[in-house]
Amino acid sequence: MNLEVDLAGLRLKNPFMVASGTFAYGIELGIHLPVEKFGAIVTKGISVNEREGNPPERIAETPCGLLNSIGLENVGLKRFLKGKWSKLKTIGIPVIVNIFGEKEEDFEVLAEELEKAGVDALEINLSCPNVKKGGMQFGQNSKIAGRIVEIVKKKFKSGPVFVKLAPNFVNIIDVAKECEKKGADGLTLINTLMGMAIDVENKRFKIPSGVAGLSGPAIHPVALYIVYKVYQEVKIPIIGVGGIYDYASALEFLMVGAKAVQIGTMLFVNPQIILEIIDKTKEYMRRKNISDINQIIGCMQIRKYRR
Amino acid sequence: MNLEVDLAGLRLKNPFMVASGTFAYGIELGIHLPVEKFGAIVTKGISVNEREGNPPERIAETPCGLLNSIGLENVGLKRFLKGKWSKLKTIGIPVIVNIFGEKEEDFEVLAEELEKAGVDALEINLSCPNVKKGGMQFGQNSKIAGRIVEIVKKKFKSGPVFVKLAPNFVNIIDVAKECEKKGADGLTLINTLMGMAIDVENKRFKIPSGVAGLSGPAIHPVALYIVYKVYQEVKIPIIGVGGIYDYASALEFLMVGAKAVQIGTMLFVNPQIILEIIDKTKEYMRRKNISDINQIIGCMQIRKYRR
Amino acid sequence: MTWPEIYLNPVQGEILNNIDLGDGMFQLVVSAQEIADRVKPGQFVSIKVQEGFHPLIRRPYSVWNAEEGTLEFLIKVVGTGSKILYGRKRGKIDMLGPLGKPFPEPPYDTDVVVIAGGTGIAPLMFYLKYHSIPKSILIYGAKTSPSDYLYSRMQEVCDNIFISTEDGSFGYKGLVSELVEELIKTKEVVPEKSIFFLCGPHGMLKSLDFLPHERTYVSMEGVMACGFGICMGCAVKKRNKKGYFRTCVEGPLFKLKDIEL
Amino acid sequence: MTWPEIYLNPVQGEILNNIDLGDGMFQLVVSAQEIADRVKPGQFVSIKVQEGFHPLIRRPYSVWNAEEGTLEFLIKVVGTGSKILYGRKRGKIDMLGPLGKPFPEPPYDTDVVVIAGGTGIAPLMFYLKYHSIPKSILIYGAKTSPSDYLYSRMQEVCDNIFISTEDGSFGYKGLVSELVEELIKTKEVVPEKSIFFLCGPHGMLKSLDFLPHERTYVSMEGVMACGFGICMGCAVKKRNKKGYFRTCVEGPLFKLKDIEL
Ligand SMILES: Cc1cc2nc3c(=O)[nH]c(=O)nc-3n(C[C@H](O)[C@H](O)[C@H](O)COP(=O)(O)OP(=O)(O)OC[C@H]3O[C@@H](n4cnc5c(N)ncnc54)[C@H](O)[C@@H]3O)c2cc1C
Ligand SMILES: Cc1cc2nc3c(=O)[nH]c(=O)nc-3n(C[C@H](O)[C@H](O)[C@H](O)COP(=O)(O)OP(=O)(O)OC[C@H]3O[C@@H](n4cnc5c(N)ncnc54)[C@H](O)[C@@H]3O)c2cc1C
Ligand SMILES: Cc1cc2nc3c(=O)[nH]c(=O)nc-3n(C[C@H](O)[C@H](O)[C@H](O)COP(=O)(O)O)c2cc1C
Ligand SMILES: Cc1cc2nc3c(=O)[nH]c(=O)nc-3n(C[C@H](O)[C@H](O)[C@H](O)COP(=O)(O)O)c2cc1C
Ligand code: FES
Ligand code: FES
Repeated sequence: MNLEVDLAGLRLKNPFMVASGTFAYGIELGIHLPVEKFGAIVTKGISVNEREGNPPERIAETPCGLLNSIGLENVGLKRFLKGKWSKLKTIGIPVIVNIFGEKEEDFEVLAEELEKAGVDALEINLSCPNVKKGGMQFGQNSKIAGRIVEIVKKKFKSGPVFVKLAPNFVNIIDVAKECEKKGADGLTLINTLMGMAIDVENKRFKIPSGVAGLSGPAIHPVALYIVYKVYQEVKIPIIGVGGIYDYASALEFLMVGAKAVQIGTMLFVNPQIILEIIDKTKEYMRRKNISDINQIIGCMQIRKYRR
Repeated sequence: MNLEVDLAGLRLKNPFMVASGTFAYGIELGIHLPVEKFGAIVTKGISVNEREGNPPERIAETPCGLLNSIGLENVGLKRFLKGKWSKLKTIGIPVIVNIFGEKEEDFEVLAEELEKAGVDALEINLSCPNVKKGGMQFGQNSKIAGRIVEIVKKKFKSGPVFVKLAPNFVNIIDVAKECEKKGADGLTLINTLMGMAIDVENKRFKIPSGVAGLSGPAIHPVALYIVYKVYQEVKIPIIGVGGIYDYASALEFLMVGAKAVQIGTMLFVNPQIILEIIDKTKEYMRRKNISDINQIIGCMQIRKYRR
Repeated sequence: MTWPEIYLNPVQGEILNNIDLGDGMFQLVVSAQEIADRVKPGQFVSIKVQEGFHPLIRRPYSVWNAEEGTLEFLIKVVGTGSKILYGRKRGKIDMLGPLGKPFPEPPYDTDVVVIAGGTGIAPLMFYLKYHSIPKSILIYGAKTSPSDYLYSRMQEVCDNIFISTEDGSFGYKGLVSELVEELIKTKEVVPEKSIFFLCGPHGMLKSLDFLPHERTYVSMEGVMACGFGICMGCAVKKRNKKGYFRTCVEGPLFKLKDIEL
Repeated sequence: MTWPEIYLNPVQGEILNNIDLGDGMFQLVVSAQEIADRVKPGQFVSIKVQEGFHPLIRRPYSVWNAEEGTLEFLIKVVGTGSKILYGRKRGKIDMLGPLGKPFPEPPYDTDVVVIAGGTGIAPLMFYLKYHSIPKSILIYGAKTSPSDYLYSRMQEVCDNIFISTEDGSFGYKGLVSELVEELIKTKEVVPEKSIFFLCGPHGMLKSLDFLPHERTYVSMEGVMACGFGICMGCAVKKRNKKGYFRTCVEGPLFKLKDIEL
């Protein structure tokens, strides 16, 4: 039985990986979890400079969902390369480094340095605020998004570059097409939806910054439909992410065309979930007489859209 | 204690009403529910001609959410006016008639006839497919959305015209602003999110049409944030809708600036929910020493945005 | 306008018993006076399987029996909702009902033949028990033999029981539709002198489409969002006509001649 | 790199008992061998209060006591999760743990003063019970008098108990911080010769900020998404420094000198 997929040149032994920001740097759980069984690791977002992140509360629960505003806390590029990357690369599975910046030049620096370090792949998080545009997210404007892709692609050659998008206040199809045009090797869909929650008893935002990112099972049907639609508009592979909670909800993404998927929030509830998904997927394939997982990919797309 | 709000000229005895399509024509429950205690009724969507709707399954459940594809089943304008409207107008609370069309002219006919009938207010559903544009929703293009508003406003004079929008594959702020510019008296935010669910066991869409509308508690944080943002960009009143499940989740909308709210999906789970929300809101106001519900409206918006 | 005989105030029932009956089925016994006093055969109760919004919508279950303030349900473990219900051995449970139209009064001069697959037996047994029907026949089809308990309960409501099992472990070996054909052949069942009530899986209903459409009633179990007529989710296609019925308020029982299976 | 003493395989515990202790608190007793065998005082267990995804995230609860395969928790009814837990009298329950760093071994030459508000007493009682501490003092503050049962349980683990109640129904009338000041004044508590362990509501902790920062430990109870170090959700501000600690893996116990309340 084959679970291996080719993701823009990355060979993953299975299509199930962690989502950025939901598995720290990928090395924390060490002896507690056989991480090497995952298809790949995606690191938390790395910026040029260290960021301390947002004050609490950083987390609020909503019905079947989670609002977070971690504030992109991370140790910064230098300490990442020194302390984390050296350990990460010994795990033996592909590592996708998620990057973000406050301005265009940040992305250039990150791409350049991570190319030097020889990381396997990059994932550009475009749901981060562009300080020069008053905090508007890079991904909310297709021109700006495309430019970031160009910049990163120019500097980073050691592996594929994925672009991670969110559908907030923008037509995500336009952005996706522009990123493809500018050379993106793949798309990661979707980042969190913008959301909010208020503690009416105390008349305060549950998360002090007000807006936060919504993830978890609540958003699964939305993410799935976005992957379904964007698949019909681009040729580059898609990584599906959003609300996966079991093997079936993961396979749904593959069926609408995703080449691989990421699991985020539900890792918090069940750290074993990726291992369980791998096992249950094998069981499913056995039951359905499917010898290669690639047979599932895109099977819910009508033929004219198939790439 | 005052619960009355002025919604673009409509006087509602409280800001709690049903959402379109989730309470049929408003007259079905008759003796079973004291509908006259609601702030207002919003009818299911009415089109020029009768529509039989979609084949089953029309409903699928998702985590804390509901996917529906009823297919805008309705008796059509003529039978609505004859059979339903004559009963509706005797209930004694404002009735907002939700309308939709397949082409621009449909909206004109609806506005004209409903003006003649003297309905209290209209709500234009712009999340319906524009047959001339290959099924793209009217609300996914701000120019087209604005034109519909113009058309309806020209014909309908007997009360306010609300425009109902969804954030799917579009910057809803742009559309909202355009609708305001073209004379909309208020905005209803939000219609369902586009979503999808697949039965992987049988490799089929849970809802045959594939795409469906996601509603219910799952979308509450998203809807709330959209109301929060759009409030800062327009002057006309907003009706908040999306995932309300109790008095607190309703008041959250008022706190970010909604003048009134609609409750949809949760009516299916608890037909008494609006009555409970009214009671619990009074209890809250008593507890917090709030004499007028208008004091709550917009209290979570920083002053520079307050209208 | 006449309003249906339904009751829209959620009732907090108390779980009295929850017993595994084998073959993936269980019996749920709940005390809920307001509902038990009102319910008539064919009606259903919509159950919120647990607190919170997942599962979000209620699950409709036909009443299997109601007496002295107590309701019984016969439930099969299928998915999320029924699995959780299966695990709920005690405690409060939020119920809405009765909902749906009761089955019609049985005719006094005709045989009543009820044909059930799996838990579809529930409303039909309640029907037989509730009315004093001069002559009734109960035909039950399942994968495997019903539990002794379930069988003895059937015997309480009917003297004429025929059973088919797919594995042949009890009664006729085969599908219930084959058994019915057999019974017609042997004149145990005389279609012209009978009216039929069917309830069960969709495949079973389809396989019985040969029964006289005018004299056959079918109780439908499609997915429902509300259960009381306001969502239009429970559409059943009209036969030879445009449009749909709402299962929840215009059914769940329909004449076979009126609907498409 | 050293890994924390945690256990990341969810365990299906069995609810043995769930008893109302008054004042909005209840005692949850669960059989869960794998966790009970491993847990040390100060660690917590993250509970999935019911099946499904609402509530979505687990709720962390400090272990109140563990012996012979059984865990005890002392829980206050606060919101969605604890309310559902309160209603769960029997059945399986999904637990993840032990999580968090255990409290440090108590020093043998110093008084150990534990100060608790409400259910904050739970980890502190386990600590006192687990270690044979030569001299300990337990100070407990609540709105109203603890139940006889809770009080007797406190007596089992400590001979030196002081209690404050806001309504004056038991012990000192007032806040626990006032009681602590009083006890320092009367030399019952000698800060220079003691180390302090605090656990309780945020307001209580803040009111005790006057205790010697170097000799005072605080067990934090902020909102957690994961509970084992991967989400960065449980941030606690470092004192006089940039950045945050993660409560779940670097705590939940911190020296007061290291964190901002
Ligand atoms: C009027 C009425 C009476 C009913 N009476 C009974 C009864 O007495 N006993 C009983 O066990 N069940 C009965 N049902 C079915 C019951 O309501 C649930 O659908 C069933 O328990 C499955 O729910 P679930 O949450 O376990 O499965 P889900 O997780 O909701 O679904 C699991 C799978 O089953 C499919 N499915 C779910 N519900 C239905 C359905 N109603 N019809 C066809 N496919 C479905 C789903 O598409 C999915 O693939 C009745 C339904 C109706 C409408
Ligand atoms: C390490 C640790 C140990 C804990 N031990 C115990 C224990 O032994 N006994 C016990 O009763 N509780 C304990 N808690 C708190 C517990 O985890 C839950 O937060 C609490 O039961 C409320 O959950 P809920 O679902 O009922 O409330 P929710 O519905 O989640 O929240 C209700 C309200 O309380 C606020 N809130 C929720 N959780 C917290 C929190 N942790 N801190 C501050 N405010 C909060 C929310 O913002 C909301 O306003 C512990 C927490 C931690 C982190
Ligand atoms: C706590 C948390 C932190 C996250 N941090 C990042 C991040 O740093 N970069 C990023 O691209 N996405 C981040 N995400 C988004 C996830 O990678 C993922 O896109 C999203 O959570 C949807 O998937 P899920 O529903 O499976 O969690 C974060 C999500 C969560 C919950
Ligand atoms: C079954 C169903 C039918 C609906 N039909 C309509 C409709 O005809 N017109 C419309 O504008 N919105 C329709 N909606 C959307 C609702 O009015 C509402 O905007 C949406 O469901 C979000 O609110 P909720 O989460 O409270 O349900 C429908 C929603 C549901 C669930
Ligand atoms: S289930 Fe809602 S109308 Fe029938
Ligand atoms: S709760 Fe996730 S890192 Fe602490």
